[in-house]
Amino acid sequence: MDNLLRLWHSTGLAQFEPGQAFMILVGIALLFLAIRKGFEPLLLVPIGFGGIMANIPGAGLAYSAAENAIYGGDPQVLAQMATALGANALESGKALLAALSQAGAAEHLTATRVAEAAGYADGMLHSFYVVAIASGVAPLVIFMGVGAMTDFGPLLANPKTLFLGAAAQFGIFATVLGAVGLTALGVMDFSLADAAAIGIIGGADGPTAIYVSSVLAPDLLGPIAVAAYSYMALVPLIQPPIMRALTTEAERRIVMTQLRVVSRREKIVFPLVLLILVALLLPAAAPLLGMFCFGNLMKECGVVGRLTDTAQNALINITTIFLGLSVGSKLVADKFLDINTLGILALGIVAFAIGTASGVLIAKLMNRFGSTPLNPLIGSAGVSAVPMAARVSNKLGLEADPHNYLLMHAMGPNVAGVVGSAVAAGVMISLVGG
Amino acid sequence: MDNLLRLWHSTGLAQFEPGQAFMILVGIALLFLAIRKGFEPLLLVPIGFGGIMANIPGAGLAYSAAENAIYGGDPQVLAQMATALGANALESGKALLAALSQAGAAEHLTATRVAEAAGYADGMLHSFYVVAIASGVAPLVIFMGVGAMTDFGPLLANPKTLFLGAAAQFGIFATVLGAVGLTALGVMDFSLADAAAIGIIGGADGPTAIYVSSVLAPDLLGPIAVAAYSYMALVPLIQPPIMRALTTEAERRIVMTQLRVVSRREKIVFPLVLLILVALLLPAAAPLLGMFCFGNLMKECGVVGRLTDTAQNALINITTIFLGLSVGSKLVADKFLDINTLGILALGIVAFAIGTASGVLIAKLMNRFGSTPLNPLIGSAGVSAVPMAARVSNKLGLEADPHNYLLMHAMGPNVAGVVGSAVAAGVMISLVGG
Amino acid sequence: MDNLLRLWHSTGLAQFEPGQAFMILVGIALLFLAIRKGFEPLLLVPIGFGGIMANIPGAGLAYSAAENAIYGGDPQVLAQMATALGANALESGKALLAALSQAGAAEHLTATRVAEAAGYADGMLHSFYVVAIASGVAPLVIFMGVGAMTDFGPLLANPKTLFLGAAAQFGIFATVLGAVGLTALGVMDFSLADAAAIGIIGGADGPTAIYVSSVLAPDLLGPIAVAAYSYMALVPLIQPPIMRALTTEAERRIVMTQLRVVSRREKIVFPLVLLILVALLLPAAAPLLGMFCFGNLMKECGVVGRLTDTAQNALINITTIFLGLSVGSKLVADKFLDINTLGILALGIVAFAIGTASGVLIAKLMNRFGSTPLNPLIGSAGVSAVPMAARVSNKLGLEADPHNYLLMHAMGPNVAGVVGSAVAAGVMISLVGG
Amino acid sequence: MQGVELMVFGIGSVAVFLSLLVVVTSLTSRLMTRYFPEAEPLPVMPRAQRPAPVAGAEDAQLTAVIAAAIHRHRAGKH
Amino acid sequence: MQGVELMVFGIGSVAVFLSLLVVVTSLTSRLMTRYFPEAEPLPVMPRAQRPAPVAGAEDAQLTAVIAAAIHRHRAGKH
Amino acid sequence: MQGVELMVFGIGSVAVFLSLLVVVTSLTSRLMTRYFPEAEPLPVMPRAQRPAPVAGAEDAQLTAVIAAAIHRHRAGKH
Ligand code: NA
Ligand code: NA
Ligand code: NA
Repeated sequence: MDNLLRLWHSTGLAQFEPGQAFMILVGIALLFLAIRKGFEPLLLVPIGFGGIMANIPGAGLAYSAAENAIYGGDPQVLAQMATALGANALESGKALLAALSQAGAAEHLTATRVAEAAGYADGMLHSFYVVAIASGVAPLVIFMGVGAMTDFGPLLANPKTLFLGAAAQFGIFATVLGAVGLTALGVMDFSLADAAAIGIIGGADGPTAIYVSSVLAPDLLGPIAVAAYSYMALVPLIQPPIMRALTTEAERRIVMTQLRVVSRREKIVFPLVLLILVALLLPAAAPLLGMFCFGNLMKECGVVGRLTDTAQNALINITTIFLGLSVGSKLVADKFLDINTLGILALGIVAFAIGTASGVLIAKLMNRFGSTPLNPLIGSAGVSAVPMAARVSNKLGLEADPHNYLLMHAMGPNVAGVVGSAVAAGVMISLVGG
Repeated sequence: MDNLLRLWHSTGLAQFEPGQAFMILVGIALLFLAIRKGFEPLLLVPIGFGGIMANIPGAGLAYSAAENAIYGGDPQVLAQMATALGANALESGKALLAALSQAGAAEHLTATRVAEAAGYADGMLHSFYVVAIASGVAPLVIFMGVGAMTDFGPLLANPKTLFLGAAAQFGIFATVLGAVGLTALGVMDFSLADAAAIGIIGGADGPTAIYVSSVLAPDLLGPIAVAAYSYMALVPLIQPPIMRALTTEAERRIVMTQLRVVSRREKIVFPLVLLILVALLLPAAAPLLGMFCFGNLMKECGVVGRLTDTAQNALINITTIFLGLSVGSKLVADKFLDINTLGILALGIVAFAIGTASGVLIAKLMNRFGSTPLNPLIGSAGVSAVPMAARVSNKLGLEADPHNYLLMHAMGPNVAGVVGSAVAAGVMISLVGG
Repeated sequence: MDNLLRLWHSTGLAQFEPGQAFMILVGIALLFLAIRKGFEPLLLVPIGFGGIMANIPGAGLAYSAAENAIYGGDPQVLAQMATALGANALESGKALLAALSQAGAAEHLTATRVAEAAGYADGMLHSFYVVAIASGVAPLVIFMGVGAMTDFGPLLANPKTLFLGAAAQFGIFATVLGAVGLTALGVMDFSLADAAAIGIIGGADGPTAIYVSSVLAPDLLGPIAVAAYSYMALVPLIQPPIMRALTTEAERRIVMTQLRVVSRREKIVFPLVLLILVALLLPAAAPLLGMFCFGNLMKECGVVGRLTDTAQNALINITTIFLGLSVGSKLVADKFLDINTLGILALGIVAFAIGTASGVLIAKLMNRFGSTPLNPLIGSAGVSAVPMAARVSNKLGLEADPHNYLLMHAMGPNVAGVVGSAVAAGVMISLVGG
Repeated sequence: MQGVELMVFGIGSVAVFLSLLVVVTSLTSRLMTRYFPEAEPLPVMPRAQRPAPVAGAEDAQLTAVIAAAIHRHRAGKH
Repeated sequence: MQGVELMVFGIGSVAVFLSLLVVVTSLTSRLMTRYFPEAEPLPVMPRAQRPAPVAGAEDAQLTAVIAAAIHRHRAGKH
Repeated sequence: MQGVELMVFGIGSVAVFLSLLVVVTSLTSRLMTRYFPEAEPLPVMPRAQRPAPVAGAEDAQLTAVIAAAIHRHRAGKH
């Protein structure tokens, strides 16, 4: 009988909490969107599945050994943990969790040793998170792979499209202001670092968003990553109304001059030029843009095909699997279900919309005052979300004039948007994180 | 002269012990079986080679820094290690090794620092073991890859074959009883956790066996893994006599009705259904079955082909190499050569035989009382050992009737056996490990 | 205004030092050689790029958290670091760095915790270095991949070519003597361990050189790796004059007898024979030669094609990327720009030249006293640098006689050179490192 | 907990779990075939997920390899 | 530093950086097309970089696969 | 241990080791060719080791690619 009870208490049914059930439904919803609707499946399938696993009651897959010990609830262990954390031995689990999250490195280590001695271990997803994201390595490796897949040809043929990549980052900074404002109004409660991390959602670049929030606001990483990838998938729905509202039919019909051929050498030199500019001006962006430029140089130099191939395939795929599961670990109910999550989701879409609008408006300005015609529709591609945003520009161009192919023209601002949001990330980290 | 002596003492010849020579022969025998006889070569080649490397005298590849320091035998270092471990400074190396293996986390760390300060380092294979197995990650990644290669179609077409996958796990639990019994009789000396880990050999599933023994009985991991993979390779020898003995010629000729076509959607939903059942009932099986279901969902959902391909190839292959070498590190003479190893090998084959018999007998029962005909030969496939066991069922079916192809029918219980032993593993961990 | 200043101070321009600018130029020069001249691009592209990233001022990518804290220069943090290191609180940054590099494990850990508490983190390249090289794992994995690509057929057909592989290692030991001599003369300042690591450059084998210097002289790893790969690339320039000077036209025309066919089984048994000889005689070479033999056995046994393929492709490529970037981290100005670097570069080329000459001379000797004709040109291939050195032998043979193809004959000494320098590495580590 | 108990509870749990799985799976299959027959095609992974920039190069290389192989094949060497 | 300042300095820095990149990139492109036109061919990665020992085996296997595929193709199954 | 000694013992050890390897290898080769001539074929890795469930899909895809390539090839574009 005793054993039956023990078995029953070890089941999930006996330990389920409503939040966990809700988050498992959220995970299933993400999988549905990814599989049926094709929303960024490469990331949302692992994130969604990781989110479900993180919320399995009693398994503690998303918790560290110390957290698992506190959730375990054995009074003796709790007392020892409290001593290790310098807290009152009679405090509740919740208070201990708070003490743990604010403990210094030394106390944290002591508490972890107590937990391990009592037989508790890091959950699987927590281990993945520590190795892949807390170390910063997974987003950087993915950025290297993205670099190895990026063709800067269209951008080099028309460098002015970099301005569009800059303009679209306005969404990032406007959102920071929004987050700070909401906090000032008492609606939400975000620190400046939180606000900066949330703003990066507007960069429409998954690895950049994850990297910045792992540095500035690890607690918000779950909602930020989910928002970034979801809105990137929603680009074909979010952008067109804004683009149509801000442009006239005549503007959408503007035919752009064909791009010149860019030589191999220019493509080889570009990542080095970009890296050196980063070295001179923005060291805080060096990890992200350095790895990006490294991937791109490997691709363009043509002498390390083996490495390029691996960076584009096996390495980025392996990293994507563990990055996705690690992000999923942040969808654990007691960290994700928070009023701030709603705020992040709302601010994220505002950031996207402002970025799209800024890109289009600056493109209009450049068309008015520039010497060569520039179709404002390609401005929206500056938010990045490669290559979806460029395809949206192309589609709206074809709607206005069935012979007006904008795809290659939009690829310039599109990859400029990747560079732009990595630059914005560096600025954020150097202004806020220092 | 002094230098010549130093050189001589550093050679393996001067340090060889009989146990090491014997274990090198065991390693060569494993390689022979793998290469010439085709015994599970993907695992037994790395395990055999790792076993040879682990037993190179003086190299200490399978030992931690602290163990290497003790084997080094420098009296000053030994004294320091003894102090660090709270042992008597005059104790022998053997006593110090025992003290080390029972030391708490803090003492272990101090001893390791002493060893490192004296210039000793972790052996290569020991490092692989820590990263791949002690962390639990390698068996889980392999399970993800196995999931990404598994087709649940035959099981979904005939869900009742899950009962056969359950029946074959009886070998696991019967063997636990055997191990406990042998200990009670004083023949062997196994704890309950040891017994549980040994029983899992009967699950005929390599990564599950390694995972469970890394959690419950790390000291026995070497023999358990070797037994599991060897017996899996021996399935075509072990199973047929048992199957023939328990079935009549008429039963072996039973023709089964053709399997219905299973839709894509059913295949997508199945891993989620299984995961949620695990979440509700058996959280302790969540890491193993979670990763398995994740791999299977990636395969079936059809929208993350890049990731599936990597999970099936580069990632599982890399992990297999290091998993095999890590298991090999447990073949080091002074840990492997033990009377318990013989016990494990004997119990393992008993577990296999009982599992096979239970599968066949339950299949006979289901045939007798079920509405549709069921050939008892497919019951033995419930032990897993995918796809070898299913092929054995097919072969015996063809022997009885040259037109009776059982392969697809046997794939149902075969993959059910994988799920079944992962469930059994979860039950073990939650009952014994808690 | 204050913010503008802060932004300015965070730029690289405000922090640039001449050494960093110079090293960035060195990195660009390495990239130029790799991309335009085809100098070992698989390694020199990552090394060169890593070198540039390591010298980005203010980014601290190549430094540990503790080093970054000291370079950060906050007086309060510096005082805390000084206390942690047991140094005088008023000491300069330079003195603290010296104290840090000589601190014991415990003080180092305390200093690291102080730095982390102050918000400093390990630089990206430093993290790569710790995981890939300090652990010893990356060179070993690359050696496994090289083993999986090596065909010992030509060597087995003519085992005497192993003598040539031995002869060419004379360069290694002669260079050690040179380094010790230069130190005795007061020109340079190398310890015996440093000298041993420098000598290995003469082995013309990148992973071996990196492995040995990670064990014996981590501070010199940058210049040693750069020298090793650069000179390997320069083999077609360095070797021919030496080969021509030491051989007569008649010798260069010697036609060698065709190689016998080597059976599959001999190829399978060879890595095991080599491993057992290592086990008996030279345990210190066990990691390097063990992994090499393992890779070769996987290739030759023919039953683990999946694993061989991964070892030859995805795994070695991933490892090469991170190994290269990690080596690049050692090109950081304040560690690389040192008079010793010039000494290493000079000694390295001497080692190469002596190795080449020894190989040719011993080949002449073997030709004089042996029963079968032996073209002395294949002696130079004994330095390894596979397959470049063998191609050089072939080219000079064809120059002397347009029908004298030496390529297959030179592959014997060439792979013997790989084994030879791994043996030499083991000897060094066991004589010096013990 | 001793051996016999472990065996009883162990095999019992496995049997209960897998029986439940049989029930749930059968139910799901029946529900799916009735209410969600496979009408709408699932979105298949677009080729664009493979790295677009190199696709051209790969195709060209593959075609060249294949052309060469066909040539050798026709030449009757195999 | 508060929100407005962060926005002003942030978007300003991004604009300055990318403007500089426009200038430098345009200059580099002009310099390269004038002084280093693409005359000498760049060294292309030699096939030998792929593991030489297995190349033969792979080719043979590929040819076999292709031959089989062609056969099936001709047999009109597809 | 000083430089000269390190050189003498070093090159000596390398020479001894590789000489022994020459002897042992020659012996092994002779023994193998005499007593274990390559009669029985070694087990070659079965294709089944590659993930079986996807093989069909891959084949189909490969065939499609090849068919397309052949088509392009015949169309004379290359
Ligand atoms: Na962007
Ligand atoms: Na099983
Ligand atoms: Na060499």
